[in-house]
Amino acid sequence: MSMTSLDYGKYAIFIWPALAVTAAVLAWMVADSLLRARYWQKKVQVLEAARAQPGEKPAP
Amino acid sequence: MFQALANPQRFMAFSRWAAPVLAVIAAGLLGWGLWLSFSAPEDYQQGATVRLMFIHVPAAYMAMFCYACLGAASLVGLVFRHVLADAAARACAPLGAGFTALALITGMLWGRPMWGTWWVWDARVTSVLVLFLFYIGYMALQAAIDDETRAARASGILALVGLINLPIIKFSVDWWNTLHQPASVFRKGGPSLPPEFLWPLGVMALAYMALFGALWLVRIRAEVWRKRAQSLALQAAG
Amino acid sequence: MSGLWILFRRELGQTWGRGGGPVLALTFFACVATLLPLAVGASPARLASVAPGAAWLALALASLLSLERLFERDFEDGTLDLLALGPAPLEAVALAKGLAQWLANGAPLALLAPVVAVALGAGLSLVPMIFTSALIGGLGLSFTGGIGAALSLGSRRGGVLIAVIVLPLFAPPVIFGAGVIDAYASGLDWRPALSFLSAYSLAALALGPLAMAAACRNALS
Amino acid sequence: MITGLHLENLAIRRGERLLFAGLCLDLGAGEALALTGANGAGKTSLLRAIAGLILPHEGWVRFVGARGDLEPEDARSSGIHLLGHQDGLKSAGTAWDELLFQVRWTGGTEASARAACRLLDLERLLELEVRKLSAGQRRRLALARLVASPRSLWLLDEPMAPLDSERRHLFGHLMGEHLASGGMIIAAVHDPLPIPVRRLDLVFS
Repeated sequence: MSMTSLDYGKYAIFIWPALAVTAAVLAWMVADSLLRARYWQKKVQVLEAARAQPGEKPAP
Repeated sequence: MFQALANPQRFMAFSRWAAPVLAVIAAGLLGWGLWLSFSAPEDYQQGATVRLMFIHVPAAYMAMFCYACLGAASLVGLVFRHVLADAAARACAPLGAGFTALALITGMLWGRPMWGTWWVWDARVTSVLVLFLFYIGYMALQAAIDDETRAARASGILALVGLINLPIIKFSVDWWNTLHQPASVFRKGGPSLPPEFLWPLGVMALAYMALFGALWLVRIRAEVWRKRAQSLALQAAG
Repeated sequence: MSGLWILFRRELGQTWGRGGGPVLALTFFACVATLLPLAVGASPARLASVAPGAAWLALALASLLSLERLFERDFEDGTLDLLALGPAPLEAVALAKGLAQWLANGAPLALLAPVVAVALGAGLSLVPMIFTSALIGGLGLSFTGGIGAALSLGSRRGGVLIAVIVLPLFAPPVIFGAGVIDAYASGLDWRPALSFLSAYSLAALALGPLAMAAACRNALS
Repeated sequence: MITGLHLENLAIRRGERLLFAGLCLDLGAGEALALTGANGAGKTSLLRAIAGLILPHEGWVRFVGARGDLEPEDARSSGIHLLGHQDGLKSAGTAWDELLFQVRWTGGTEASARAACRLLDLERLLELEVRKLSAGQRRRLALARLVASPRSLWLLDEPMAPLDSERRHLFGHLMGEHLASGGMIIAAVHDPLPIPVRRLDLVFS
């Protein structure tokens, strides 16, 4: 496979934005999913820690 | 298989290793796919824009694949009343909407050089647009109902209604398309694709599927934690 | 069967009687048709070409209006509990409500549709076909819309939510409904389009009540 | 015609909370049961679960007729009256129209509706619109439905609340008659009922 030529002539203004948009949307999906998972995981850890040793709050 | 994954603990243990594995596979396939699509020879008629096909067609395919997963998860959630299936459906919709939006945008960017306009009311593009509106409707219904179990069942019913209606909509839009645009303006990218194009297309589609699989598992894990956090907060409130 | 007949007559009364009947929906329909020439200019040639389609679009939007009251009122004042414990299952209740919605709301709209289309420049010869397609399509619109109404029970924003859920589902009836008139106007064979339209409406008639009843049971639980 | 109700190991969950579990109960013809317990303890949910509106988390609701077990669907469509906080009367309709529909829908006739109105002293109110009625009058209109349509199991959610003492006595008498004729009553109440009842206290789990 010869090394591909990366200049697309007059179509370049469509291919690069398409790649950029694809990268952006996929990146957003990955980031949103990971952040959401980490956020709720931390929340559970905090709540379970609070439940383990009640501290000032009366145990239920 | 459903019974095994039904209870959250076993699912969390399974997805803890499955999600990263799928992510690695997705990354590998994505790299390979991109390399393939950029080393494929230029199409004699569409020129370099055929590169766009390699990222548009997999996205459009994923839009429908995600909806099939959404429908399946909703069916399991409604019939077997699995909480995990409801979480799976809830987690799947945003990803499906993301792929559909991606398909529409790359479709426009592909359409501009080929058809001369950003937006053409072509049968497939219109069907993908209706599918996108349907995703929004699904998520809007889910967000509008406060009680989570009721929201899951209501949106599950809507997903099944959609599962029945989307093929009908696809058919009606195709029928409508033949009515208004008898001569097809562009060469249909049908199965007559030369093999050197099928490879990048297939690899990219597999890459998107692996990525979707990984992200779906991650979002379901987030849902399980969210529900766990809610019940912990409820117990703490006493 | 008598229980169902009692319910059907009551639903007709509810939809037709107190709420001013279909006058509101008809007025909305006329307003949309009036705004069209104001928006696109009054040149007969341009209007005539879109007249049947515009009439059908306005019909679909008008049929959305009274959907919110179809289940919401009974859900809020406890009637749905009573209906669930009656001689007929909720599926039959949904069927009665859908038919009442079609007759009390769809039929008057179907009567006005040809008037609107002609006012917008459609040929007089199209009137019977416009009425037929609007009537048959109205059946599908009522039952598919009923599914949206039942699904949005207990949600915060009823009206707009129903529209967002239901409008994508209105694509086939709008396509086939306008397609029938288009084919009839241009002398093509209009039978396929009409049969597709009828198929969609009958499917909605058959499957709609199942989804509506499931949604009602979900909202009641 | 329901002659017996059996709850077996019934558990009901509302969203995240498990209201109660392992509830077993047998109710025979002529028996009444008073449900007591704090608000939110699940009294209304239990009534709605028996009526089939809520799916129990675990356990069974079984109905028994003269000839053995009844299909829950059949039992509920012809044997249960559920009187909740909302009475299902359209405020724009006249009292008689609303009552007539409810009576006919639940198996009664115009004659039985007229008789019920006489019994509950409602004749003067029949032509009024429902929104003009007081809470007590609306509740009597709903009670007229119970009397007019012969159904054996009454599920009542705080039936006495809006009634004044004289009407409570009358309703107590009606409940007595219903039990005497082989009917059954389950009522969620805060203050005691004027009829002999067994008590079931739903403890806040």
